[in-house]
Amino acid sequence: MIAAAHLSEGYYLTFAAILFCIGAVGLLVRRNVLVMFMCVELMLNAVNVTFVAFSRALNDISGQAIVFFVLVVAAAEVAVGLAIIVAIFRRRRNGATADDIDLLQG
Amino acid sequence: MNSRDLLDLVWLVPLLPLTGAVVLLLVGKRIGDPKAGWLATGAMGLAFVWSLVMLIAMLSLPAAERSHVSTAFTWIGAGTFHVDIGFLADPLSITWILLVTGVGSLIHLYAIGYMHGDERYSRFFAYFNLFATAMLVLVLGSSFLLTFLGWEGVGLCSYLLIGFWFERTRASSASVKAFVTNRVGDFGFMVAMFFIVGALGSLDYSAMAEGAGALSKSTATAIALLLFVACVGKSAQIGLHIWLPDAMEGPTPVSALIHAATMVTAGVYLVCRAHPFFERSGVAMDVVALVGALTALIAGTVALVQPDIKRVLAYSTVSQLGYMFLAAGVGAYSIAVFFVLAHAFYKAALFLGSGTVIHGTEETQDVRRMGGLRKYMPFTAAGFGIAWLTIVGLPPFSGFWAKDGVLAAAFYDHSYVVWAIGLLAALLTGFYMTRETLLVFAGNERFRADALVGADHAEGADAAMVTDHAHTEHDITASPTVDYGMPVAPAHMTHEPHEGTPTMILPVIVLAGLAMIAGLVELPFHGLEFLSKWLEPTFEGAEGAKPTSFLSGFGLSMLAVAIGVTGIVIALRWYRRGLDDPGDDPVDRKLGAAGRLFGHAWYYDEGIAALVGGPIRRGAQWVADVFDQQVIDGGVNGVAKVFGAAGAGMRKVQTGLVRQYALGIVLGMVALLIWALWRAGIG
Amino acid sequence: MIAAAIPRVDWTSIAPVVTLFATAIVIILFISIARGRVRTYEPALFLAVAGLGLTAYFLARQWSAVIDDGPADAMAHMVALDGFSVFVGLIVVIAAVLVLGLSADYLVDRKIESRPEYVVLLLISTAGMLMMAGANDLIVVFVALEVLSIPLYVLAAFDRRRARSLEAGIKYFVLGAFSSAIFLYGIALTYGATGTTSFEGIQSFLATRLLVDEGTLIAGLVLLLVGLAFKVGAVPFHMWTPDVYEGAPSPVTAFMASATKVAGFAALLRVLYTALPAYSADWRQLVFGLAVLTMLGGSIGALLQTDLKRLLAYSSVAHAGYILIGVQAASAAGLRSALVYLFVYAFMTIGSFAVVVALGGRDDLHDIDDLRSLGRRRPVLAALLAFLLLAQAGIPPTAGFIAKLGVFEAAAQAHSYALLIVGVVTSVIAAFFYLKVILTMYAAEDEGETVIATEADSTPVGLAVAIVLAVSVAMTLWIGFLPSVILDFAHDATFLF
Amino acid sequence: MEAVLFFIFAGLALAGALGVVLMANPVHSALCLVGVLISIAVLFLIQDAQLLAAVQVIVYAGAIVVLFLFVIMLLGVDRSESLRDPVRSQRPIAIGAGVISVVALVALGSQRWTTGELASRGVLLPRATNNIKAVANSLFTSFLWPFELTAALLVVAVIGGVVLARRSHLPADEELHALEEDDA
Amino acid sequence: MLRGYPILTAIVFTPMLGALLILLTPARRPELARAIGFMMSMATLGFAGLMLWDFQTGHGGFQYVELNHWFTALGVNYSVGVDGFSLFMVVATAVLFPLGLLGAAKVDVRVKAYVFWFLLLEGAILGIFLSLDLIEFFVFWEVMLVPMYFLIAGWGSANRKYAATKFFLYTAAGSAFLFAAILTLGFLHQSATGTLTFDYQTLAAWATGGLSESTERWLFLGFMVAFAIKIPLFPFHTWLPDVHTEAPTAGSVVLAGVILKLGAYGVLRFAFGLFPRASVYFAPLFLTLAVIGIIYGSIVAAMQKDAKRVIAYSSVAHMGFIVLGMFSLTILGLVGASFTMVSHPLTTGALFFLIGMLYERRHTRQIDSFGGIWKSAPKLTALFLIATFAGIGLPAFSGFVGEFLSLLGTFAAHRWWAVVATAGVILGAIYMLWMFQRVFTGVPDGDNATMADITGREMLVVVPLLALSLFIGLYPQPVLDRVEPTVRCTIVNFESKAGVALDRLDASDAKGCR
Repeated sequence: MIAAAHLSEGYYLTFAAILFCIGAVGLLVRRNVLVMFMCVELMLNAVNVTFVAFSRALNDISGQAIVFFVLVVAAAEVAVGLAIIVAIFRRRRNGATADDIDLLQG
Repeated sequence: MNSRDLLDLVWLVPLLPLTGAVVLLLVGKRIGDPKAGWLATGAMGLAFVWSLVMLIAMLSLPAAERSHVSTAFTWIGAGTFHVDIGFLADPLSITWILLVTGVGSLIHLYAIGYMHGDERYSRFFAYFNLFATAMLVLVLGSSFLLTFLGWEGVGLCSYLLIGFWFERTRASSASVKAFVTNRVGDFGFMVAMFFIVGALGSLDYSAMAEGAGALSKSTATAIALLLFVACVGKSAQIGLHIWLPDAMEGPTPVSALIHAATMVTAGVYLVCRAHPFFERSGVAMDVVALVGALTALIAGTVALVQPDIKRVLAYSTVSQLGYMFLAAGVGAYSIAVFFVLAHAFYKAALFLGSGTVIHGTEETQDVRRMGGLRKYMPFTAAGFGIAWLTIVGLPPFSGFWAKDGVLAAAFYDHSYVVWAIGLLAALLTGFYMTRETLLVFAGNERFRADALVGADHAEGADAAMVTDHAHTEHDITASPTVDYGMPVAPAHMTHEPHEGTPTMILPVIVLAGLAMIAGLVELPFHGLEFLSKWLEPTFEGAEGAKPTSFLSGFGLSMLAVAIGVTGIVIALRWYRRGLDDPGDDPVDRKLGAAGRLFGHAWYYDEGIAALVGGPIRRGAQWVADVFDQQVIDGGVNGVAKVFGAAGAGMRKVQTGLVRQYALGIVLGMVALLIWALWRAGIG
Repeated sequence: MIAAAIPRVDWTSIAPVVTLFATAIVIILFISIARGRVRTYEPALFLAVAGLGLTAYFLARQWSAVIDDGPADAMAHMVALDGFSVFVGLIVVIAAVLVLGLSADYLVDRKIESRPEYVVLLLISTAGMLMMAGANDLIVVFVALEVLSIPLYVLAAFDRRRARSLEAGIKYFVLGAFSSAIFLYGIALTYGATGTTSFEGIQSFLATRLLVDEGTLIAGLVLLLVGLAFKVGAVPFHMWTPDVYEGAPSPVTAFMASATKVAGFAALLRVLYTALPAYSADWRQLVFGLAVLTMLGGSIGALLQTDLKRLLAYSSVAHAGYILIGVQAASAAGLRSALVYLFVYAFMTIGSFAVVVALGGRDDLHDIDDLRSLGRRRPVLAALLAFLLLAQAGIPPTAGFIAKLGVFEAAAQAHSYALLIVGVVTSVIAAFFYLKVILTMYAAEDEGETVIATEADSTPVGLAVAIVLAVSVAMTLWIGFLPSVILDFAHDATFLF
Repeated sequence: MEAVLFFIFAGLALAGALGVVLMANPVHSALCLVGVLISIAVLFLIQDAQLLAAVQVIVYAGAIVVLFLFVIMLLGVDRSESLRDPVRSQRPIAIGAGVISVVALVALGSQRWTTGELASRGVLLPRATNNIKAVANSLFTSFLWPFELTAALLVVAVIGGVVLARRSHLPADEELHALEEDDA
Repeated sequence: MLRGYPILTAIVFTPMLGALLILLTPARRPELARAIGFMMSMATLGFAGLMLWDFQTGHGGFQYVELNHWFTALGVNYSVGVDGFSLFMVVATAVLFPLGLLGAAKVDVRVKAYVFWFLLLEGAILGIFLSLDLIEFFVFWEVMLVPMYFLIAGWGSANRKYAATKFFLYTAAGSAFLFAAILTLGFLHQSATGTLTFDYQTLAAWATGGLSESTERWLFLGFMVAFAIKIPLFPFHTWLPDVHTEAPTAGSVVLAGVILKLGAYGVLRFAFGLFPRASVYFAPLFLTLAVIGIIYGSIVAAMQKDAKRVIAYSSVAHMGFIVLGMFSLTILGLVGASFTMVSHPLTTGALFFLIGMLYERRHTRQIDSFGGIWKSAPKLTALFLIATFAGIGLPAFSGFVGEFLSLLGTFAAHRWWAVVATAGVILGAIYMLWMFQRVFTGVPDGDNATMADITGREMLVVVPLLALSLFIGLYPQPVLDRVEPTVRCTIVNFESKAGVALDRLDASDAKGCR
């Protein structure tokens, strides 16, 4: 069933690892909350790539099925996350960054 | 009722004064002055009567059987260790209870008058009775432990009575000093008991009698020396003598009863009682003899120059106790006991006499402010005078026989060094007692307000008082060991001196009389050594050396008398007319630097006071304030501080920035990944 | 090529979750229809409690099924039906009921809007937790994690007028999403390493195969652990807890501290105990490290806190550390002790927050200094708080002691002596800050100041809160004195795992 | 062929990802994100995940990123971010940690990435129509339970969005007012 | 007569029941709480007296043993029993608490809470003495902290927060190790035999054979940390003076009287019973610490400016004697230590009561601010004087018997330790008498001159203690007879398990032990 001349899954997985870490680092270094969300999306996409690559390597469909769940979760998260941001920014119109949200500390 | 049944009732002797004490402690205030005193005296008198009954009962037994133990109940029993509350009646203890109750009764009687008007009158007699109880337990105890009970009991009473006038700082300090110094001796007593239990398995005197001889020499020496440490403490021998002079802060009857006649001789009792250990050791005996001799000498030197009437007597007591130990140390226990008896009579007489003098001169104690008092208090002067003649060792008074017996025993024991020292001490005794007697009762009257003040000597006030005041008021070290160097107080008397009440005169006279005739109980003539014979069952096989011939014995006696008389003569020459200037004591002038040394009691006390009040106290303060609070507790709190700092650190890390929290997660992840690398065997 | 038929729907196993969802939907429908016409909040609350009661009934049914037939799975091996799931589910349901009790007046008093929706979100979150309790597949764990978390993000930010609440929401959300991604990556790697996401599949794969190249699996294991450690608030993944606990509305905090933690540990236990027992030697090392750091971090972090909720947050971190001790034991005793701890902890912590709710406080700030002389002003509340804090400190004869005893016993049994020592030592450190609060309530008075009764002092404690408080305290006491019932229950739960 | 496509689109995706992180303006970041998502869709495609590729474009690029852009515009937070990080240690540590993570993950995986059991829950089918069937099959059999549960997620998303974004008619707490004054 | 009756349970739970009853009383009627408290503690005393009277002499093992399952899932039982070690501690506790309540009649704030905690404390302490299950023991051990903590924190003096926290945390820190050691012991037993139990007797019978020597030593140290802190042994003693200074009078009395004994009791019962080899191995260490404690405590006591601190440090010294006697591992030493444990509550309790009375009259405990009290309050002074001398260890008082036997036992085994410790006798006299001198002698001025003398009620509190001290000082045999069989059992245990001949014992001693 599987064509012999596939590119080894290692390439995809390495790519995914790099993408994942770029996303993670992005979340750490950016201060705009929306960009931070985007970085989370990058990480989720990296995971998706991983699932798909494994799915092919294992010749197992469930890897692809799982990606659907990730998509749904991502969508739900974004909806709620953006709603929270909207609620916050309603109060603070002057474009606050994540660093300005630090009432709670210590 | 046969005599053994009677002896079973020996516990009545301590019980009588105990009853008195309890009654007085509980309802003494209601009994009042002077009934309380009569009650206490009555209890003592009854005890004396009962002691006489005991004596008779004892005498009715054959000599070999004169030892009776009556056991009340088990005191402490655990494991193989067992001690009873039991009373041992034997010639030694009977002798002592007679002494305690007899002299005690007289001094009680004296105190009725002396203490009259004191606000804590009944309590004084309660303590007095309690003291008698403890002393009787001490001598009647059938084991070391029970003796120790009495030993501590008399210490307690001594503490209470020295500090009786607790409002005076000097009194309360002296009482603490007395107790603590005695505790040093008790340390020896306790360790000795541990040794005894280890060696014999029992603290009973009967076990000692059976087992002491079989002990190794070193064990016996250890036990003996440790016991002797206790004796040194209680009997104020050189080294631990410092408390006794201070004890004069107590009322004078206390000085007479406790610090002259009875308690301080407990050490002698203990050495006599524990003689098997000393005998077995040998070395210990030499130590006892030497310490005794040195004490006799050194205390004598200090007594030479003291200006305080009681303090002279105190040092004299120390000196005389030295003689007793000297006797015991050369194996002459009977002589030692004889000396105790004689000393009890004359020293009690002297103290009571001095008490009457103090009483009659509105609390004057400085002999330089007295003089010519025989005119005002003739009976006391007579009693005091007789006692004086006795103590200086003039024949045929008891003092002569006692001192002569001691010196002879030393000489024939070939302990020539201690003999020589004893002889020298006799010279000093002759001098200082004569000095005191003359300054008090003879010569010019210096107590009047118009008498010379001796102002040019006032600045001679030095160290003793200075150190006394340098310390804070409530200080253990602030105790008045010597008053030497104090300027003469201005005369303050508002009335003429007066004689004491009959109850005060009577005991002095009786005691002086006894002092005169007490020699009869032990004359160094064959067949007249009643006391030695009576005590023989106790000291079986341990009798001291005897003169080899009458002539050499007589020669020695004459030598001792001659030496004593020399001292008297010197004192007579200096003090016959009293003092022209109260601030100028010839003995000071003549002795020079040595006088200051003697006067300050060889600076021993001041040295100890300086040590305790100085480096030791600072060291203890450092331990308490710095080491305990900052090192140990600081360590404890330091642990808390470390955690607190860690908590502060965590608060700092928690910046409130969400990115940093995410960084925390990433760093944790990185750490786990690094672990994973290690785990997978990569890198 | 069709692999399997549509699975038979085993209603017993999913009834609790379905009930909760159904209740949530009913409430939503009710809100939509009735809004503006009748009061919606009280009926919503009533419906929710009824739904939770029904859920509890189904859980009880499950229990008897498990007792009768032994553990089983359903829905294509996605759902596990065993003692563990019932036990955890029960804790969660009880916690949800209690939190609803805390919330009832709280939302009204603080004029928080969208109150019926609050109830819905709470129910859905609870449903997610139940899902988690019965999860038998990493994907179910992931989905359940999101189902329980996303409502919580909203709930944390629910008091929209308070900046702190919003801040809690956004922080929780960002970090939650971040850790979910990491967790998901862990699932992916595990999937690659084992070819499946099913617990049984992973377990049997690892049991029958000896992997030579374990890199992917180990990496997956590590990342799974990171994600779950975040949820349970283990150090160093705990940093969100103080901020979120402090900022979120108090009942929500109570819910997060109790039920969420329970669910998180349920997931952790499932993953480690069911899927990865073959690698217990490895994860025990990691959990060991986490436990040590968590106990230390929680108790030390709390030392200097001045806000009561924040202090309780750190205390919950410390508790997570103790539960990790039980996890680390990798034994039946460890599992049981962790379950008992979770059970007990839920009551203690909800009780503590009930006091926080009852105390009120302006702007939901809870400075410990405001508790000054509470012992005089509100003696009963103060006494109960003191009791609950002492229980949290593990002082017998409270349930807290039994819980600690259990995990420490498990550690001793597993020869994890170092954990045992760290555990007992940090208990002492932790005792300090509990005592600090108690001292403030009792010993701080009459230092020259007169006790000023504030307005809040005279406000009576609402009936619902009072009931919650009473139940929590009663349970804490009861388990402390007679722990056999709960111990045996947990024992059966682990036995039927 | 696959390798060429992989390198082109993987490279594009990484570049886009860096763009998301490095672009100062959030709008630019969002656009870069679109690039990443589409590149990944291509990567799905070349791995015979046709359905996923399509969904990726429709849902992610189409819906999610648009949502982002919408919010950015709504809130007017499209101002560029200062490139200096006020927390100075953050950036180097983050980058260091990122690098270590990549290295560690790759090192761990590259021993042998895939060790699992093959085809445990249904095999892949090569052609697009078959792929859709296979995925659907899997979702409605093996993954039925989680699939049903995702419904809950969507409900939550709706309710959460409504509750939080709803305009409040009550004033904010004093504290919030104070903060607004500070900002002004 | 009492066989079959749960007398020990009655003893433990009567005060606890009282505490519950007090919760039901209205706060505005303090006299009710006080009455209930006193009644219940008297009832406890009654039960304890009954037990004492019925206690079978010459029997070293446990009596009136009750065993009930508590929560077997964790191997924990409720099991109580009494033997020579615990007998008199129970009685002492039962005696001190009613007196403490009587002496605390001056407490007038939050009386209800005060009595509640006080009774709870009594129950917990009794529980500690009677527990035969290690976890049960530990439960009571920890429970005890709470009421004591609240008593200090709620009714202490100025620095009470610090003191209460220090007390709680320091003790809890020690208990932490105890807890760890108990659990480890239990599970080592479980892995060896398959049975999970914390039953003291089972574990004691198993431990020596089942534990390696090094394990035994570690566990022993785990136990000893807790006990050493509680005793408190040098250098773990610094909490004691802090707590004593701040605690209310009755708290101090109970603390010095029985709480300190808990540590010593723990050593006798658990450290010795479970780990005989380790006890022998570490004996020199603890002997040394004990001796240091005696000397050090006395020196530091002498330098204190606060009267309560003097007594606190004196307790350090006294507890040193107890530890010394115990670790002599001889019959006499152990009997002496046990006896001191009975005697110390009496004397020190009396001293703390008396200092409390001084404090109530003058609101200070600074030694310097007193002086000449003897004149204004002669009866109080007389009692203080008696207590002082009883504390010093004057023969005829109970302190002497205990100290003497301890030292005697130690001397037989470790001569030089005993000799140095005996030197502590001297120091004891110094600090006590010096304090007495500064407080009571001299001429009183100001408030000291007008100080009221002791009242009848106060006499009722102090006199029994001193009378008891005198009684058992002169007639200690009733106590010794009941303690010694248990001591013999302990020694037999040492000889058979640690393999050393410590004392001259014959086979008959082993009978009736366990």
